[in-house]
Amino acid sequence: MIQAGDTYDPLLKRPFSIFRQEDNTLQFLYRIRGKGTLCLSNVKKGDTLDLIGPLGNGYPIPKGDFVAVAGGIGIASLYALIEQHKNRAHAFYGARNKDELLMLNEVSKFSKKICITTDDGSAGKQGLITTPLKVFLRNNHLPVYTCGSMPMLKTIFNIIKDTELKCYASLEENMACGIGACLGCVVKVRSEKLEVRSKKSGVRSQDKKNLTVYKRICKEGPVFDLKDIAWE
Amino acid sequence: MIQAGDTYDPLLKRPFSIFRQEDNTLQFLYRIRGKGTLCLSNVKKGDTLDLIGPLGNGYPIPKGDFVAVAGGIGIASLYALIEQHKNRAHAFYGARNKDELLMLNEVSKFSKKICITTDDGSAGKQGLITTPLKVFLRNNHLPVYTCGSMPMLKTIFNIIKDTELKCYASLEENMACGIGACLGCVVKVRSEKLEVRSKKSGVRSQDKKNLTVYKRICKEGPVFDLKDIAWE
Amino acid sequence: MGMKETEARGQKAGTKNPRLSVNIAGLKLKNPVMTASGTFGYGEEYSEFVDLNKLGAIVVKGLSITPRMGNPAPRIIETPAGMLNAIGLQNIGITTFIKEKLPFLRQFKTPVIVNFFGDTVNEYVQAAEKLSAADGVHGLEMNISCPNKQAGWRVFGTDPKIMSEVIRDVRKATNLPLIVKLSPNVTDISLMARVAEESGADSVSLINTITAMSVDIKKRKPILANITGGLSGPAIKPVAVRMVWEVYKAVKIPVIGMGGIMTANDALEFLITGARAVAVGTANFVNPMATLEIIQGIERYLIEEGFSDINDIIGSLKV
Amino acid sequence: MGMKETEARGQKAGTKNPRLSVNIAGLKLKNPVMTASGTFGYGEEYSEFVDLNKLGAIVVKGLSITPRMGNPAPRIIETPAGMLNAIGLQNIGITTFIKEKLPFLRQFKTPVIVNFFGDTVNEYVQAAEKLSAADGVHGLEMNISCPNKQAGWRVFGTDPKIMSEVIRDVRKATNLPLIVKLSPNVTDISLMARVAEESGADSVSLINTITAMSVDIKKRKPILANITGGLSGPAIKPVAVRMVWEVYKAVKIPVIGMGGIMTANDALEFLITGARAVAVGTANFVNPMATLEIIQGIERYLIEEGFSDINDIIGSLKV
Ligand SMILES: Cc1cc2nc3c(=O)[nH]c(=O)nc-3n(C[C@H](O)[C@H](O)[C@H](O)COP(=O)(O)OP(=O)(O)OC[C@H]3O[C@@H](n4cnc5c(N)ncnc54)[C@H](O)[C@@H]3O)c2cc1C
Ligand SMILES: Cc1cc2nc3c(=O)[nH]c(=O)nc-3n(C[C@H](O)[C@H](O)[C@H](O)COP(=O)(O)OP(=O)(O)OC[C@H]3O[C@@H](n4cnc5c(N)ncnc54)[C@H](O)[C@@H]3O)c2cc1C
Ligand SMILES: Cc1cc2nc3c(=O)[nH]c(=O)nc-3n(C[C@H](O)[C@H](O)[C@H](O)COP(=O)(O)O)c2cc1C
Ligand SMILES: Cc1cc2nc3c(=O)[nH]c(=O)nc-3n(C[C@H](O)[C@H](O)[C@H](O)COP(=O)(O)O)c2cc1C
Ligand code: FES
Ligand code: FES
Repeated sequence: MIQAGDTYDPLLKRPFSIFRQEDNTLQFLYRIRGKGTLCLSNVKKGDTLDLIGPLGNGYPIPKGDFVAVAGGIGIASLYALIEQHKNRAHAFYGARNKDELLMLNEVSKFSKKICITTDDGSAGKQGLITTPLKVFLRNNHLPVYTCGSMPMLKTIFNIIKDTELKCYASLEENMACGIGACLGCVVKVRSEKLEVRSKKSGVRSQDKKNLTVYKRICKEGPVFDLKDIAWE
Repeated sequence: MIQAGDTYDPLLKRPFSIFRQEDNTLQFLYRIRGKGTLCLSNVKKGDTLDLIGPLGNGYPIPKGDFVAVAGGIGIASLYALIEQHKNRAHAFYGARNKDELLMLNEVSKFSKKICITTDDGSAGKQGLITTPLKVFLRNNHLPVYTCGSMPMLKTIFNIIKDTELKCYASLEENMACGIGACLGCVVKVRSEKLEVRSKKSGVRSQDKKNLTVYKRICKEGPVFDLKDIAWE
Repeated sequence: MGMKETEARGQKAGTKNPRLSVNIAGLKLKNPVMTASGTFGYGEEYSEFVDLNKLGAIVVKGLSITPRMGNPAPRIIETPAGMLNAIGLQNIGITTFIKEKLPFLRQFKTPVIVNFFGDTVNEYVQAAEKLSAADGVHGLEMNISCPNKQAGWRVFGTDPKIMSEVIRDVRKATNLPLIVKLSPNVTDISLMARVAEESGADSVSLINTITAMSVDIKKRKPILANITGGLSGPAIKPVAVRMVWEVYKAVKIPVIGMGGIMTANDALEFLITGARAVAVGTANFVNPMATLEIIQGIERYLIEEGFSDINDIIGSLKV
Repeated sequence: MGMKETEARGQKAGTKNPRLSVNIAGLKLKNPVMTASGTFGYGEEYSEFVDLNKLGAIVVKGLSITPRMGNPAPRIIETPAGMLNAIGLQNIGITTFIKEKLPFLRQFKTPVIVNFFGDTVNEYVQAAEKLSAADGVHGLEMNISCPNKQAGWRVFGTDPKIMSEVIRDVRKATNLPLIVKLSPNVTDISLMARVAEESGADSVSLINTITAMSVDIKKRKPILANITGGLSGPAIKPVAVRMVWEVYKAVKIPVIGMGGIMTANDALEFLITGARAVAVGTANFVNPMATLEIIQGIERYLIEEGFSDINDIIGSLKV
């Protein structure tokens, strides 16, 4: 979580993935989206930033080859994984257009293979990254690591749901504290454990086969097993 | 009125005197006081500032020699007057300490005479600027131009109130619009005109000898005749 | 957000000149953007910055039968993303307004809505009568966030009963479109809106400022000479949007939304939530051209989102 | 602001170790800075950042007899100088709290105040009883900003009558210091405070969040899944200070002030206005060490201004 401005507007810290660690530096890669990131972009060399971290979990360490699926700025979250496991990532990298394919050279260099799509066709194939991914996963039974928009994650879930494939996704949600205190950043996940407790304590409106519980993305996440998520 | 930040905190524009015009530039001299001026100090070369002005009135043009009494950053308001009327100002310049005596060289250069005081004695005499001013005005019947804190202005008023001396003071008050619309920045002044209207319309709580009315500092000011102000 | 997505939603994409005009209680506004009372003076003050002909309506500073001195300074103080004011209803009085300010406003083809108030029911009625007789006043906005001198200075706009009385009496005194401006300092604003509707209001506007206070910790004194003041600006926008939503669901008369509108996007939040028009207040201080930029921004939004008429988005909130 | 000026005011200048401790309803706090419920988890979450022994009191997230799922996401959204939350009172339930969280908190010598709520009067009473029997709970804070299931979901804390009932019943169920947390969404908060006092509250805390709403203009949907949420943060501070002022004048029991406290100066505004203690909420998110910095800042203020005891500034506002 990084503090973006000096005043109360923007107010809250913003969550960012640690993009890269080099020498004695922590590097972040971010896209200017709203006023928080805009303020961040005005930070000058030598300025001090207020930061807490690292927070939450990370991707499990891949044992062999793996698939890395990045949607846009989602690459910030996957980059370290790809770089640290050279020549083991099958990278699938989709973005709106050519300009939003950040760090493309490095990603290509460190990946075993790379497949690119853009919404406007300005680089790679035109279309969604999930299209070539689907084809690839039919023949390659590798674990999937991903970060991107919810619609993208949902599509990936639909691709893998009836397979044995594992998929670890780094999720996003509006955050306030980043340390599990405010309960602001939740995702609904299936829970078997809750079943027992709910009987006693009377948590309602949950049919037994499909018990769900809210987990905090900042604390129990941001990386979740896609199959644990209680998709609507 | 200058916009200090890009976001809603700080929200309002801040009022500043035009310190100096040179070539094609407008120059402002300001002291960092709260978050507005702090944000302003972070403005980089090449940045754009939102500004409206010039607003309100100015000092009347001095006909001959005059006295200029600056309290601290009040010099920003008086500087142009001193510079444009070289060798005609008897400058009285008081500040908390040496470091807050801004533009001292220039002020000395363009003034006929300069007298300095600081609260801590780090430059000039230790004490208030109104002490030597009082002595000076006893023997020199010149119009006074001043900008500084309300206590300073009040003291000057007390010095001149039973004399024929004129004193033009640039006043300060919290401002929102700067153009006379919000009625936020008022000062109570004596009014004879109001007497007639008030009889008819029933404006209350004013004894007839001492009728007062609120004037807008941004519009009818910021420069007022000290003798017009309805001191409490 | 491309053409494709818009079409998918089934709206006419690419509308070039969307209709912006709205009707408030019989007043036809060329666009839904008005000025908020007390933040735009008597119109004149802003005419250097804004072509007054471009506005939906001009709402002038609150007037009373007799002129008012207002409160001592300091009258304003900035707060985080907001400001407090305690002007104390300083105004030149209705007579002087009609004589000295109205002729200027008559030059423009923009409806003039006069905000007014009184200390007593009788003062409200007198004010409404006098304003209704003046040439160039197109609507009235009753500010009921004032203390009632007769009812022991209880605020007119926080007690349904005394609010109802004063509205009923004013209603009898004027044929002009009557907007009642609601105070946000109440438990149930939808109740107050219903009472206003039943008592004869043609429209309700909201929100007025939220009562608030700042303290100077060095002097250990309130910063405002009046102790408390009214909070306005971006800080209150989410509260205002919520109240517009509650009121929109509760009444049939048109709702005018305000409170922290700085940009077209802010105005659109109110319109989508159910406001048929919006008023821009504190934003005028920050950017004297705010009203015009908001009108342009609303038009741009309609074009981009493929709407041909502003009325299609009013109250379009999906819940 | 030098020594001279301070002496002139007749206070003891240069006090090195001013007394910071205050009494709230029989609870002795080592300093007046507590955490605001729901913003500090169950204490544990912040123990990496804050030495919990340094706090005046720890107020934990609101608990109910049965655990709650809470609302779907999005539950929070930032607004100008503030944030909205609609967590939906998600909590682990009192039983689990006592078993799993209280043992951790018992390690510290800081009083633990438990915020609690219910859907019915009976649930409130049960919660109070159960918490009062637990080892390590030093005070109770009743959150009455919840809808009353029995009274047609009317909010307990906005109706003086139902508020009085629930407080009276809870009062009978506990001997612990009982703080009633007031909702700001009312016409007259001093009335609500008086009702709380008469019904048996030992202290009132205020303000809870102000009901508010934000709209996504692209989707034309409320941003929060719950439609409305509670506004907190610097944006509401001036409203909170005003309400503390009104309540301080109206009741004899101690007032705990909160709403937008980010810095020691903010806390001092509340203390000077009459709050005997303050709670820090949203600030914890912005700066996890906010509480400690506020305690230090208050101490520094007392030294600079020449006060030897915090109680000398409480309610010292000159009006
Ligand atoms: C675990 C995690 C890791 C992340 N890592 C990275 C990273 O490495 N790099 C990166 O660039 N990003 C990352 N993000 C995303 C990043 O946190 C956000 O982009 C950032 O918080 C945006 O802040 P902002 O103030 O610029 O935008 P905001 O103004 O907060 O807006 C953010 C989004 O909310 C929407 N929004 C806000 N207010 C409104 C409104 N009133 N109406 C409609 N929509 C609204 C905006 O449209 C926008 O899409 C990460 C997020 C998470 C949760
Ligand atoms: C006509 C005019 C001309 C001016 N010209 C100049 C100029 O040329 N140069 C210059 O430097 N200044 C000038 N000023 C003063 C300048 O406008 C102010 O210094 C500036 O607005 C301060 O803004 P800020 O945001 O930095 O401070 P703010 O944060 O707005 O604070 C300003 C003052 O208010 C007090 N204050 C604010 N909030 C609180 C609070 N909660 N509790 C207690 N006190 C509070 C502060 O202590 C401070 O003294 C002029 C003022 C006027 C009216
Ligand atoms: C300086 C100032 C003066 C105001 N005067 C009046 C007034 O005379 N009558 C009135 O009904 N509202 C008055 N208001 C309230 C505004 O019309 C508006 O309801 C409120 O400020 C919220 O809108 P905003 O946040 O866009 O400013 C005033 C507001 C401000 C800031
Ligand atoms: C995320 C969040 C959760 C909250 N949960 C509770 C709660 O469970 N019970 C309660 O009484 N107040 C709750 N509050 C209100 C705070 O305790 C506090 O009254 C309010 O946020 C104002 O203070 P602040 O502006 O310092 O945050 C919550 C506030 C926030 C922001
Ligand atoms: S951001 Fe507060 S719990 Fe995750
Ligand atoms: S600042 Fe608005 S009238 Fe002067």
